[in-house]
Amino acid sequence: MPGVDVTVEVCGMAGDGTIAAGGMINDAMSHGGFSVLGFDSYPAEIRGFGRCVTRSRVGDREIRALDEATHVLISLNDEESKSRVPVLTRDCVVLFDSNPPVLVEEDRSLVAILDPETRLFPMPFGDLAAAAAGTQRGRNLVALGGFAAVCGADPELFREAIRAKFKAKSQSVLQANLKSFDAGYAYALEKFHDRLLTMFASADLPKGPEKVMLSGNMAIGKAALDAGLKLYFGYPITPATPIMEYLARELPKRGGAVVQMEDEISSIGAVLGASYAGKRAMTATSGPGFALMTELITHGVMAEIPAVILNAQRGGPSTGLPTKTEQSDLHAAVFGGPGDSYRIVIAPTNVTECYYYTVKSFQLAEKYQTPVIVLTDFYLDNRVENVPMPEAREEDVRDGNIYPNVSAGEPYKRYLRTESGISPRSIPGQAGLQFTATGLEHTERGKPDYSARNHMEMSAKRFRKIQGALADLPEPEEYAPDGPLSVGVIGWGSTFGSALEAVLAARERGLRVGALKITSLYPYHEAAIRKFTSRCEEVLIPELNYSGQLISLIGRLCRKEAIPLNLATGEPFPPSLIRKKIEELAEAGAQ
Amino acid sequence: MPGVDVTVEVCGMAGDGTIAAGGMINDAMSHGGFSVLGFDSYPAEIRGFGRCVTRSRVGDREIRALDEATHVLISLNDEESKSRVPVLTRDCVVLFDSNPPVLVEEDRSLVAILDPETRLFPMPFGDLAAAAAGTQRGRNLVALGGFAAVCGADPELFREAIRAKFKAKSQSVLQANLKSFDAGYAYALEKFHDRLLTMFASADLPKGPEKVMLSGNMAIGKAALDAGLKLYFGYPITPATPIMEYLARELPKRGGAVVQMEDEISSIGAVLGASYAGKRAMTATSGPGFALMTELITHGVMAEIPAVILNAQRGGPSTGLPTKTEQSDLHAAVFGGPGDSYRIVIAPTNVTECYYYTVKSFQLAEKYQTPVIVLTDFYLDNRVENVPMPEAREEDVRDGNIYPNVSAGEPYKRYLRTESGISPRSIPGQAGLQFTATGLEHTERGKPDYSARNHMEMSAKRFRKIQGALADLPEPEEYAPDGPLSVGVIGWGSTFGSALEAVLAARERGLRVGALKITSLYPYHEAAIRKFTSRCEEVLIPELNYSGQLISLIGRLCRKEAIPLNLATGEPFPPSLIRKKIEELAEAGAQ
Amino acid sequence: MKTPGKVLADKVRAIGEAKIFEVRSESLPTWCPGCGYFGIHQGLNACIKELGMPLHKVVTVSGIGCAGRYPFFTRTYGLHTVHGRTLPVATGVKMANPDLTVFAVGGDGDGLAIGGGHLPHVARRNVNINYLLFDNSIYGLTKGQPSPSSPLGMTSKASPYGTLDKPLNATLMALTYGASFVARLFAGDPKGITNALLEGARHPGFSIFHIYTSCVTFDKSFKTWEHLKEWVHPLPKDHDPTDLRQAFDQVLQDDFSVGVIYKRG
Amino acid sequence: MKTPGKVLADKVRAIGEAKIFEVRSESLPTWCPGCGYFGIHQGLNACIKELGMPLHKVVTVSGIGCAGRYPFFTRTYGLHTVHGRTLPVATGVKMANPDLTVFAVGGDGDGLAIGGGHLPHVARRNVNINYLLFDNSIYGLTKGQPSPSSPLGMTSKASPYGTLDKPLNATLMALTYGASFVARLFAGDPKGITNALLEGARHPGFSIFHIYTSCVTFDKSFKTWEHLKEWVHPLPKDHDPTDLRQAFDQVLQDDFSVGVIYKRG
Ligand SMILES: Cc1ncc(C[n+]2csc(CCOP(=O)(O)OP(=O)(O)O)c2C)c(N)n1
Ligand SMILES: Cc1ncc(C[n+]2csc(CCOP(=O)(O)OP(=O)(O)O)c2C)c(N)n1
Ligand code: SF4
Ligand code: SF4
Ligand SMILES: [Mg+2]
Ligand SMILES: [Mg+2]
Repeated sequence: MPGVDVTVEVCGMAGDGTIAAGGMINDAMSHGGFSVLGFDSYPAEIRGFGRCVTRSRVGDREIRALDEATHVLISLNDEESKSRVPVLTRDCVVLFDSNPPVLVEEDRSLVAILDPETRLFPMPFGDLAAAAAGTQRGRNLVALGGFAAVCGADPELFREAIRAKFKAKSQSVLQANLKSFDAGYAYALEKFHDRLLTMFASADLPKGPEKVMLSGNMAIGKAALDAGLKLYFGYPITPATPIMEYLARELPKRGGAVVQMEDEISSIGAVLGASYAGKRAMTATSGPGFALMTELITHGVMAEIPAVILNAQRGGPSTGLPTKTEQSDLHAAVFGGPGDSYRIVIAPTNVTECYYYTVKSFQLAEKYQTPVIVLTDFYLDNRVENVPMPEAREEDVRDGNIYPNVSAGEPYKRYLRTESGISPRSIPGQAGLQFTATGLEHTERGKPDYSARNHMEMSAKRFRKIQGALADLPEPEEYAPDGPLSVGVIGWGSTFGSALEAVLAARERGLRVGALKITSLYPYHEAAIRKFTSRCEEVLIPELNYSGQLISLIGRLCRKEAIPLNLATGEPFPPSLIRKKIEELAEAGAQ
Repeated sequence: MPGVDVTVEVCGMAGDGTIAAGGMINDAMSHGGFSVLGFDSYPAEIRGFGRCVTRSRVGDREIRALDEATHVLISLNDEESKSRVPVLTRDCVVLFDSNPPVLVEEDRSLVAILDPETRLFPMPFGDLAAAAAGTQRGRNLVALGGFAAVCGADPELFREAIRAKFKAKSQSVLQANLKSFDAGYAYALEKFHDRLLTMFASADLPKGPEKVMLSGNMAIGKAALDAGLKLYFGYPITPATPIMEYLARELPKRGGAVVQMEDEISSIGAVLGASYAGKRAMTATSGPGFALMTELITHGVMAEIPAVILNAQRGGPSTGLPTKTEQSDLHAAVFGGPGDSYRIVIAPTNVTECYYYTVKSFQLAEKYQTPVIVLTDFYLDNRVENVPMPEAREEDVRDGNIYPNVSAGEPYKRYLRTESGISPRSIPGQAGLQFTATGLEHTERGKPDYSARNHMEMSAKRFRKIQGALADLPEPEEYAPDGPLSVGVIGWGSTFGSALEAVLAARERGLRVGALKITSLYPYHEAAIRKFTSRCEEVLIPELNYSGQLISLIGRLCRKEAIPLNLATGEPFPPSLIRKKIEELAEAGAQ
Repeated sequence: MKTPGKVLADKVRAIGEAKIFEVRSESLPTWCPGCGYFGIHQGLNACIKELGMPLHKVVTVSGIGCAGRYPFFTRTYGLHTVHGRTLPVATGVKMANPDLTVFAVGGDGDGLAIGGGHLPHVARRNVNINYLLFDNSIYGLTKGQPSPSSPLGMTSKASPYGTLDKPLNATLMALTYGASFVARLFAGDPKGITNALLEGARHPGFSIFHIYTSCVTFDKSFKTWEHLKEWVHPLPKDHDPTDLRQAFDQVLQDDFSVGVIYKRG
Repeated sequence: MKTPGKVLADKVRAIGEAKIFEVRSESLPTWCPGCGYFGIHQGLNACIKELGMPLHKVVTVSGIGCAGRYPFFTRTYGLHTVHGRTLPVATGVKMANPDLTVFAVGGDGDGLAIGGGHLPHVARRNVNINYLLFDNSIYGLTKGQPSPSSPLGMTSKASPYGTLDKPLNATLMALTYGASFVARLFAGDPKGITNALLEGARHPGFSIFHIYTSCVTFDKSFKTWEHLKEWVHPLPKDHDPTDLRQAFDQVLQDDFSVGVIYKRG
């Protein structure tokens, strides 16, 4: 493989320190200047056991997605690790405990079912830890030491990571962990001296700005703080809960408040109330909670009240697959309200966009006086990427409200039918500009009015207004050579990263293919999308849902019927699958 | 106009007996063998005053919609009637009170603003009533008498209608009303003897079966009873409330029960519970309530539980226009749930279909183990048509459940992945077939399972199942000559009647145009729709919503972009508007 | 002679013109003539006047129903939300800007049926909102269905054979939820409403005003003015509103005593 | 030496195998070892056994939460609904087929937060459902956020500076709503649960069982086994469950007395 592109897995049982080990790999490699993308999977059940797997992809070029193939497996529990065998490359490196706490019979062991070509590195994790630090707790650090030595990663990077992780803890704990790591490192250096690898010796690491490890959820939380969020109202739900928990800690420090409400209906209700009163407020939820918000979201549309609603998608329908990823709430976000209830829907495709789009959403909600739905998904929320710390620009956090200036005497028309559809909005507390916001159809002055003409004109105004938001919404981005393309791949959300990786790989194989990133899902940029599809022989739209929800939304913009590539697996979209499909289509076209 | 096709309006203030008068016109003309379609509009506010208007279209051919033009206006209150002037035909017949209770100045009177060609018939309604029955209460009946005499309708038909209406009341009341009617009749015969018209003398009235006056809501209520409904759970909301009130009276007589729940969430929840337990249950609501049901509807999809949900659409979004008609919940019905949560959505287009589709919905829900959404709208719910009393056929009410037969020992797989996607379903009480229905993704046995393969296969099963329902769903119906069409109009819900009237009128003018009726909105019959659109030069889709929701659903099935004709007026779709558009398109095409 | 409609129209105008409030909107309330809500309107308008609050610092939040129409009949800022969500939305308004005085108004269906799940929590949180529950024991706007506070056996189009469910007691519920200010009032006594509102509005925390009123259009037999006038009476002189146990006892033994029932010190 | 995970796994197996019920499903409950729910499971299983109900005539309806997982751990018919809708769905099941014995189970978040609006109405309607409210005063399944019954000042990831809202008292609420059978119980006393359940299941109307239990994984300090064991005690010998006023008094003065608190004759 050209340069560095290694996927490392740690697999164990809850309690083995699996997640911690994976995290330290991410930190160490990030400090080392590599690009890192990590994603963990936990057991679905609460109880303190079940399989934990961390996957870290480490490379010397930008990394946009995880792929299926794993090059290094660190097994803290052989029984659980057996489930990982299908994704291991033939010449995979496997570090495992040669004297595990739970012994399994030879023939049922991990080693027994591994491909013979696998490069095995047995180490007595527990014993080494016990010897070094007096306790087996450090097994996972011994394993990391082994990993650093075997794969040729700079041990100092790991020591840094360990220091950082345990600085809060007591010196003794820190020392114990360092000792365990060193014990593993030393053991492997000596024991495997003749088979040591150099997987991470990369000549030219891009010397970019200092990078931080951020998950999508943390990026969203930080964005809300930087955007000047004042109130967060929410109800716990996977995978959105971490946002609430992060803000519960940080927001009060900035004079704001987080209120755990009794349900999602009251959460969006309070967000609308606070926004009506002129403060920045938001809520975050997932499919089931989003469904409950439907009625009040349409109220925000009709009464023209701002609101920022984050929908962290998970497997559905209904309670579905709470700990799995999916992109199946697009229809609900765009079409999910009774009446002609259009609103703004945007979907970031990576951690950095999670930050910038969340920041932007508050201003959009204010300016266009509408609920803004930010769609993420479990994979995007929980994966970590090492990125330059995102910082909002002043113009992105600036107040988006447009206030009325009414010359004395003349009555204030809250719902004035302007050309843009945007009506200057007064905030309670502003003298002489009282009005009543209502979900009933109303006149420009906000009085209920069901007359045919008024409803037609007000419907037009609201529609016009949302379409007008296109001017402020991110345009689709093309990643393609000029001229005709044999295959164009359109991606959204977490799947776009996989799509782009696939397209780049296909291009390296000489195919004329391109990718289009769509982040504004409603309203969307018809012309730009048409411009791209018009030069594609075939348009491929991969989505993490069963029925192809983006296709049903924008399919009509394709010259010929777009080709869906749908997965309802609950897993991140593997770039290799998309690449295969691209090649298939390109060949078919070539014939 | 060829044959009889007269639109009669009664306009007055609440308390004038406007609605009663309109009702008697409908009944009388129906008894006379005419086709009748009537639709009233009430004041939006509760309080006991405001404008009431009844419109009755009476003809000797089938009538499918109201049109704009009014040929006869019976004014019980001139102030209110002035608002009706715009819809009156030039030679309109106007009966009004020559000595009204509230006198208005000459120049501000109704007469003052009427077209000079209008045929005026002033009568002292109140005085005649007082003279005949001792009270002015009978003003409206005097007016009816005048109408019968002036327009040449058989007075005996009205006397019948009056007797029918007041049979419950005391003899004296009945007599007073008859006297008032006769007084008006006699007065007009004599006073206008030289100008009497014969609007209703129709040579060949189709001698069909005995007809009854039914509203959409009553047809739905009766359908539910005939289908063997056991439980109705609901929460009041306009325009669905009359269904609950009708069933509250009738269902207990059949051993069923109506429970007014605390909200719409609990209503659909109880419906799911009852259906899970094997009984026929339903709920009816409108946009705001439907929005609240979203989450549990997706639960029905995932857990595969039957449910019948009637959504009586009204103006939206949000609380919107509670007393106005609209077709803007199509998106919400089809796409309104998070996750890949497809379900069956059907929409009747007239009163008779309201009956048959409601009956059918229970069987569909049972057979396909899914929520079935029946979409009507305010206009369809509240208009009355005189139709042959609809009667369900045995096979339409038959139990749609498919029960498992598991040979002893072998485990029961509730969610067996069959080819059809339909898994035999056991009902609590059946021994040895216990299972747990869940909204979590699950195995064939109903155990939670989030594995990639299982989710993919179960998603496929659910999708397959719903698509399979096409076999039992009404096919789109073509109303068109063979061969190519210059314009094809696709209609759904209450708008289809208007579309068909428009197409027939255009055909009478020699245009090669046709109409397609779509009543199955999800899943829909792609092939049949393509078959129709493929022979249309232009496809026109009129809808009572702003953004064209049917177009965004099936637009991709049209050879070239379909042309929307959207109204967000809250009023029934006037056929004449559609006809104009058809002619416009036909001409453009001809050039 | 005039048409009935005309007569009613005049009645409403009369009711409106009888009292001149700056607080009420120029447009007349669209409530039916004789509706108990006019009395509440009068009581709240007077309270706002006496509080001396500038109208642009007052927000009236409502749900859907005849009661929900309230914001259109006042000159304060108004927020006419959806059915049952009065309290969560009001919570957002107040937390966003504590300088605002927030009145939340809604009917018994709005507050006890569809919105019944919010009252416990706004009470627990003790957000400084003043909640007026217009309890006419019926669904007025939808033309007369029973509500959670309707009496057993009440007949209506929706309950032709009489209701079967025991009515809920909103005052008792408020105490149970730990509301810090609880008053029970009567729409027939605007002055009493004004006084309780003044006290509650000044109370730093959640205040609920459970107001008995009558729907003259759809309730001809149960909670009529006649009956309410007969049933309602003041709290015992010696009632100590700072004593929670006494408040419970009072409410458990008497459904119709009105006044400030509980006030946390 | 074994990995922690292994140790826990064994614990669970032990807990499971310790008691053999035909009623429970072959698959072991996925609750954490030591979770109070095992005691409730034991109590309910024993009740169903003693009732002699054929399992196919029993339906267990639940919401979402650790408690909500219950139906997967029994051999009755099960209906695992969505979060908070346990009671309305159970109402539909029971009304559709009165021959079925219906147990509704859910957590305190399920029943007092998102589902809090349904309890008053199922109680009013007095539908013959047996509702077990698993009150661990925390959101277990979502990993430890405060619930409506959490104590003031409880700290958690979601409330790092301590909760500010007064806890709700489910037993008092049930009485206020007019529930016809109200019991307060303790997960540490399966036998007591079985007895109350037997009595409630035979009671012809809505029965609520408010069960104090502990989330051993996410609550290390408040409602721990140790504390509950210390706090909980039986109702006074002379408590008369048929006297509503006495029931109120008892609940208003003592949070931790357990037993059958009220039963309408
Ligand atoms: C979600 C939803 N469900 C139902 C309705 C219909 N609806 C409007 S007001 C109302 C109840 C009115 O009763 P109440 O709350 O007591 O207010 P009142 O009219 O008596 O003042 C109902 C059911 C609605 N607007 N929204
Ligand atoms: C509509 C909706 N909102 C939120 C959630 C996430 N959620 C699942 S269980 C739960 C609360 C669990 O607490 P509790 O009801 O007390 O049950 P426990 O886990 O403590 O037994 C929440 C918030 C959900 N599944 N659905
Ligand atoms: S319907 Fe009843 S509650 Fe509504 S305004 Fe009229 S009298 Fe008042
Ligand atoms: S998380 Fe808490 S409530 Fe859930 S199973 Fe574990 S101990 Fe029980
Ligand atoms: Mg009411
Ligand atoms: Mg709990």
